[in-house]
Amino acid sequence: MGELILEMKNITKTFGSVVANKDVSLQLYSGEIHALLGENGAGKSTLMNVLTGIYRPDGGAVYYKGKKVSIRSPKQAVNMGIGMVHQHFRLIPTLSVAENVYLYSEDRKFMLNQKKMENVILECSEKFNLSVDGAAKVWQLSVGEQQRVEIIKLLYRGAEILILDEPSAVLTPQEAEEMFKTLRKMADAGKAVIVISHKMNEVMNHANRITVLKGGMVEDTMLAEDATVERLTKAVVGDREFEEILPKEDGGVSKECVLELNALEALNDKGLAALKNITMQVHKGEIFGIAGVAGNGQRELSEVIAGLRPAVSGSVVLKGRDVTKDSIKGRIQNGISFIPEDRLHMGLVPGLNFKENVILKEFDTKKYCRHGMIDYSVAEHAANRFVAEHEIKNGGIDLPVSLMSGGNQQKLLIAREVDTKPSLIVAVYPVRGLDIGAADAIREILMEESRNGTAVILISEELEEIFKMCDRVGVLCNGELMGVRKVHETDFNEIGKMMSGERSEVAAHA
Amino acid sequence: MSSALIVSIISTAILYAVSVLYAAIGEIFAEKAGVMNLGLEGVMLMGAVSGYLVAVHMKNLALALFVVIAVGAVLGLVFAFVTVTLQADQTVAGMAMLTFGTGLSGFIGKEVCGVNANLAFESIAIPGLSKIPIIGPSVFNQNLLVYAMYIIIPVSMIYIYKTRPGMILRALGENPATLDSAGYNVFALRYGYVIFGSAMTAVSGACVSLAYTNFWSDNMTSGKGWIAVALVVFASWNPLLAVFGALLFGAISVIGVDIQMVFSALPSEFYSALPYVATIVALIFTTGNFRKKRSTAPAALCIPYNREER
Amino acid sequence: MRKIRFQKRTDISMTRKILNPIVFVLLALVFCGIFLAIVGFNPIEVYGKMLEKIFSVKGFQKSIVAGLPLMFTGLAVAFGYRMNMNNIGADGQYAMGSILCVWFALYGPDMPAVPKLIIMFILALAGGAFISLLAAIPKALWNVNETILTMMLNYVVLLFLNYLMYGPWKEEGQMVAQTAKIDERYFLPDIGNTGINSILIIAVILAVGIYFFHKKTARGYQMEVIRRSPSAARYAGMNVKANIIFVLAVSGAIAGLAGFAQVGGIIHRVQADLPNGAGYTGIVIAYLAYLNPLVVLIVGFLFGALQISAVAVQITGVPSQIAMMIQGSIMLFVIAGEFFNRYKIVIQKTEKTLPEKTEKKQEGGVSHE
Amino acid sequence: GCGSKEDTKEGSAPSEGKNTSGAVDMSDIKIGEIESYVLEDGGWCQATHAGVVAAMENCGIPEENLITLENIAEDQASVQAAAEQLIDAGCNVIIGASTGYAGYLSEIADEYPEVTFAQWGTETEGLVAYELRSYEAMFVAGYVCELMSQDENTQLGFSASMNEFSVRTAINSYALGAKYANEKATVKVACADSWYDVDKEKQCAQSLIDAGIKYMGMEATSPSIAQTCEDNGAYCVGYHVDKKEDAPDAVLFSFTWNFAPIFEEIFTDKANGNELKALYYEGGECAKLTEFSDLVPEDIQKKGKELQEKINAGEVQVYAGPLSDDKGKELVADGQTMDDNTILLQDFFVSNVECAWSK
Ligand SMILES: Nc1ncnc2c1ncn2[C@@H]1O[C@H](COP(=O)(O)OP(=O)(O)OP(=O)(O)O)[C@@H](O)[C@H]1O
Ligand SMILES: Nc1ncnc2c1ncn2[C@@H]1O[C@H](COP(=O)(O)OP(=O)(O)OP(=O)(O)O)[C@@H](O)[C@H]1O
Ligand SMILES: [Mg+2]
Ligand SMILES: [Mg+2]
Repeated sequence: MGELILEMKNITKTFGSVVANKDVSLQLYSGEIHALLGENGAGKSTLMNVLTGIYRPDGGAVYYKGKKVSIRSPKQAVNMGIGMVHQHFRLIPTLSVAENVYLYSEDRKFMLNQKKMENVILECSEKFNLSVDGAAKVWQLSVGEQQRVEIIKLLYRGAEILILDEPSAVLTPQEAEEMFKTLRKMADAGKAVIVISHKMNEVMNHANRITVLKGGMVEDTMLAEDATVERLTKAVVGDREFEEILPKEDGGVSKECVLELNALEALNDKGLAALKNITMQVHKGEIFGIAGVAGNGQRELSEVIAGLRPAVSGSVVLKGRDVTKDSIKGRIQNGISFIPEDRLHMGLVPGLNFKENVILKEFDTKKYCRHGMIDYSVAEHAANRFVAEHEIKNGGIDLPVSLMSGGNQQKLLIAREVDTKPSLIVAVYPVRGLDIGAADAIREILMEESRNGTAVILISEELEEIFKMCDRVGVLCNGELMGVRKVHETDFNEIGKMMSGERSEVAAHA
Repeated sequence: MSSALIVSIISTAILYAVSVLYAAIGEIFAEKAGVMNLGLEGVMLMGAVSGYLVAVHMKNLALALFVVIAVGAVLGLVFAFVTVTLQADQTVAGMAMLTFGTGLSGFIGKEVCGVNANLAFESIAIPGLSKIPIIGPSVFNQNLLVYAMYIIIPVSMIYIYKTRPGMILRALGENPATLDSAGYNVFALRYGYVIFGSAMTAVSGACVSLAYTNFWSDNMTSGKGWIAVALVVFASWNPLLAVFGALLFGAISVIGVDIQMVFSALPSEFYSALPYVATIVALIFTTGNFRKKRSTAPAALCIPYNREER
Repeated sequence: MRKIRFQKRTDISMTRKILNPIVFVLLALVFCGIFLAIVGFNPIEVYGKMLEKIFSVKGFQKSIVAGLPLMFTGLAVAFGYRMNMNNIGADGQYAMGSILCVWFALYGPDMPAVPKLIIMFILALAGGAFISLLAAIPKALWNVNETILTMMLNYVVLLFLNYLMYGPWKEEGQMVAQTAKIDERYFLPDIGNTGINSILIIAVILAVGIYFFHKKTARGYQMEVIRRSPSAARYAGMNVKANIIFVLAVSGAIAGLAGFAQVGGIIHRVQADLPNGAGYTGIVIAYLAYLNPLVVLIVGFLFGALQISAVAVQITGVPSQIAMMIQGSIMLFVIAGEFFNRYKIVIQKTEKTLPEKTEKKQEGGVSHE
Repeated sequence: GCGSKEDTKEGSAPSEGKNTSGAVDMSDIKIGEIESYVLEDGGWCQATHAGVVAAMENCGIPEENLITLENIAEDQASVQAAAEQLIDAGCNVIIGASTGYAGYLSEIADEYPEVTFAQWGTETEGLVAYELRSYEAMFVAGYVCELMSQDENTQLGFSASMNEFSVRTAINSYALGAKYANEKATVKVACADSWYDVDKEKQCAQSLIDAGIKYMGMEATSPSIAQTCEDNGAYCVGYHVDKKEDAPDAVLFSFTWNFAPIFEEIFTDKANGNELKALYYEGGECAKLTEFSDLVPEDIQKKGKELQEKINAGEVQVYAGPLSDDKGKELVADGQTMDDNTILLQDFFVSNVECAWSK
């Protein structure tokens, strides 16, 4: 590790009554990868936003190369060489990838040259093995691809201090591995890297030092060598009881078929074929994992099942009934429950409060509604029940859910979905971006549901998760189902091969 | 149709189009930056009156144009202060601008009402080009403000779609937070474009009082500002489409009068309604998402930017 | 060195909400007063006349009469905007409402007052809704911009209105471009002997109804969800297209009621250019009322008062244009003043120089947007 | 002429009735004028206002006895509030200059028996109406234009604002004047459908010119018609007020409203305590043409003046039979003349008007 390049001393930042950071001190050395860990809402992003000039701290000081600096605007931070990949992407959807990268660069040429920009992106993405199409518009990209654009942006600009807020949340393990290799290269070149993450293994493998935030304060700082899962877990979630989920046992899955997809085809947003001839069945009480690199049709698959995207051909059969032509509402009533990738803007209404979000799906059912009038007292009752049952932390059920932490938002979303007593749950990356405590709780809810007979489709990039939770796993690559396996009859290796496009013809019907 | 009639229709349509295009293109820039001004009419009137006042008193067109631009810029500054810095609601701010501008222009214009300035942007035939049949007399025998518009259109297209500042502008109306974290000054940029848009709008006013006609009267733009606002959306925030829209509107309303005199049995109101109906139909066909097109409205339009808001 | 910072208020008290606009109206008047004094008028006298007018019984009655159509158009715009539907076509919808309403009143069959008025009421609703549907359907089906559609329809409907008023429907033997008066039996009565027409009661009932509609009903809830997140609404199985059509139709129908108010309660006939820009004023009213239907009634009344007092201002010799300017200034000041509702100014001691002007608002609080 | 002080004293004893208000001193007449647009509109309001001011001067009413309210929309609350405000300020003569005010002023006239409400337009209950025989001057205008265009053998044009009775009166009279000069003369009409729209007015003028017209009448306010004519080498007759300044090379002469004599009569009757008439209806000096500009040849100027005199002398009747409308229907039989009420409220076009939008 090199010399001390940046020091934050006693940073305090409050939002109204919320204390997001309290007396946080952090040292950063050139050449190191520094990991920030902590629960959702611990104040990690806030601390980094203070560093990049987006928030102004209420107290404390920042020293850059020994000199006290006051970072008043992002511009200043960028000029000082502090670059950040934000948790919520800062991309312009209507611009192309190349333009987005160029927007962030130091290049000040007046005229744009699309071709040249695209070539630069091509070079850059090849160099760091982050493949994206420079000419594509950002709104056409999957979340994973967008994340890659964000990273390319930063690399292209060439910052001294790189901050990545949960970069691996949307990457596959392989991609994450690649990315850390890149980051290591940058660190070796004398740069300092801060990575926020919820994944302990990754942090222990790749970071030099680890700082854990809790409740806005520094809970623990350690060298990576000194870190153990126990120590980190304790620092992150405290003394709270924390059970590791045990891998699912084989068997016990009913033969009753809940969902049947027959030769399903669908298009993506660009109008290209995204799903090709998908045929599969999901049974009662089963957790069916969908593995694959993001952007290979997962989103489209989930949306076609939920009815948000039309099928071009083929059929979706739910409990023996063809629902291909049914509306979204019709499918909801038939027991399809959907936990979307974009939980805050699709699964929830961020500006509405807790209890208004509780009734989102069933606002017009007998449960909450009489003669067209919504009974908010019932909603309040349900809200309180959710809070109690799932230990959801919030500022009160009358505050907008946008103020809740990501983990608690997801808990609310899942609690609501489970409360509709669905026969099928389609969960897309349900624990992405969640801290280990929250992720564990979410997984436990899904497991519990499947034990109660609900069929679950779990779309995930983490093979570990799939192997622990699922009964069977199907692999999507380029919109095709490469094969379906019982998790007990396969291994990481085989699934990994299938993910990269090797077809395997072994039938795996339970 | 005789060629003289075609020439006349084209040149009248061009003259009309230019008088709204300054405002529309200015507003395209402002809206691409995320700030909408519904009160273009008020700014236009202020431009029209200030230009005319200078023309009457100083007898100097260049100075008049300069004052018009300056007045537009000052109004833009006020509008930017209210909507960007104070983050006020842009709809009401626009309507306030409309009322304020209409009132103030009427008041300061009282003394030149009915006074002939005898000083206007006259048509100048471009040697050579104006000899081309039909195109020549209609397109190349116009006043300076029209010729300036011939340059502004391609320049604005290139600026928006081919230059770096143009790209920044496109980003500004989509997601200012992104620009902010990339080190651009969102507030300064918005101020700049709002002021620019407002100055252009004021020139539109000058087109009416100093080129299209040559006089001042209260509220003389009679709804042009609203047409400009509509044009921006009609054009999907694209200057070239705005040109198309303005010409279409101008041409149809001229042709409407022509056929009004020929075909009987329909009330004149029918022909007067034609340009509006045509706008509706064209809007549906050009912007309707029959083929799943994405909406082109800047995503952050009308949303004040505040760094700590989330 | 001192540094001025703006700190976001976490909660805004009701008193502040009410007091703030008042303070800024006063500031606007001070601003205009200075202007008046500069151009040679006595601001005290001018404002005195204004207040005298507003606080006289007649002035009050006239303000309500002037404000009534504005209340309806304000409610219409606010209703649409509750789902982000920008209806700036209230002028045209108002016109169409009045056309159908007066058509039935004048040319419809002779019948007792109550059924006649009920049908007039329904036709006014239908007229407004019809015009607004012409915009709603392309909006819902093909996502065509409703702002422009409704605005263009304004011109078309007003030309149609004027065609009727100057042409076939013009009152016999009169110069004025207006229809004949409807039969006196079909006049809506005044409220007691207040000189205020009972159409006000309809406006109040409507506003209260809309308020509870938003607060309590499943439809109101859907509107709120769609307004805040169309993708969440779709996700929840809501029919966004149907809601767009519903909301715009209702918004247009409410605007159409302004026509009923005129025909049934105020002038008892229709004249050329009847809406007189009420639809556009309705936009301002809706926004200044924070889209709250109850507040719309108050703001609508205040705009009526402003219109009436503009007359009073002229009596002192001030040109009409200045009265208009005062209106514009008041609007501008009130919305600019909103800022101080959301932020409080904190003056801090610092060693540093003032930050750049554009970076003033950096201290935030919990966001409620 | 205007009533002197003696006239006032001689005046009959105040009689009962709505339109009488007892004798008042001329200097006690306080006038409130309500206009729908601004005074400097270069059109109707300006003409009315000039008439009021001139009449006051002729009658010796001090200038400060006039209060003018501009931009009063034709809605009930505004009009009535304006009138009441004026009455509160001491006005005893209210002049409503826009047709749309009639109904609203009529509603409150009862409450103020001592106030005279003078309202432009046809007779309305409770009001004192005033109207002009504008058709006489427009007849001469059409006559002069046709004489001028005869050499070139072109059609005449007319650029109209609205399809409305007063506009139709102007068009028909103009067309009849043209016919009086030349049996075959026809008039082509373009309508802007707005009382004030710079664009539409310009487009109308342009379309007429494109249709081969060189001489046109107009009923519009903005100078854009005159200026368009000037740009295209065409000529027009100004309207409302003298439009010569707007386009010296295009305006042949203008039709103007001269309300002063009517207002003088009303003020005098009021001062004398005479019973006010339900309708003050004048022609001649009241609706007059301005001096011909040099653009009109001498001999034609002379012919025009001669015709004017003949009309004043009653030798020529504008709406004399045989007269039929553009659909061939007979309006006036041979040897008869149209009664003034029909002329005022005409809803026809005479046979030589080429107007697509006639009903
Ligand atoms: N702009 C803001 N306005 C109000 N409150 C905020 C704002 N930003 C953050 N907070 C609050 O501050 C606390 C810390 O939030 P922060 O986003 O820093 O957490 P985090 O550690 O990044 O969590 P996560 O793992 O979910 O990303 C939270 O309680 C959050 O609700
Ligand atoms: N008397 C008043 N004066 C000023 N503002 C008011 C007044 N009453 C309400 N408001 C504002 O009007 C807005 C809408 O009021 P409402 O009571 O409907 O709020 P709300 O609880 O947010 O409603 P909803 O939950 O339906 O969105 C609020 O922002 C409120 O601050
Ligand atoms: Mg975070
Ligand atoms: Mg609420």
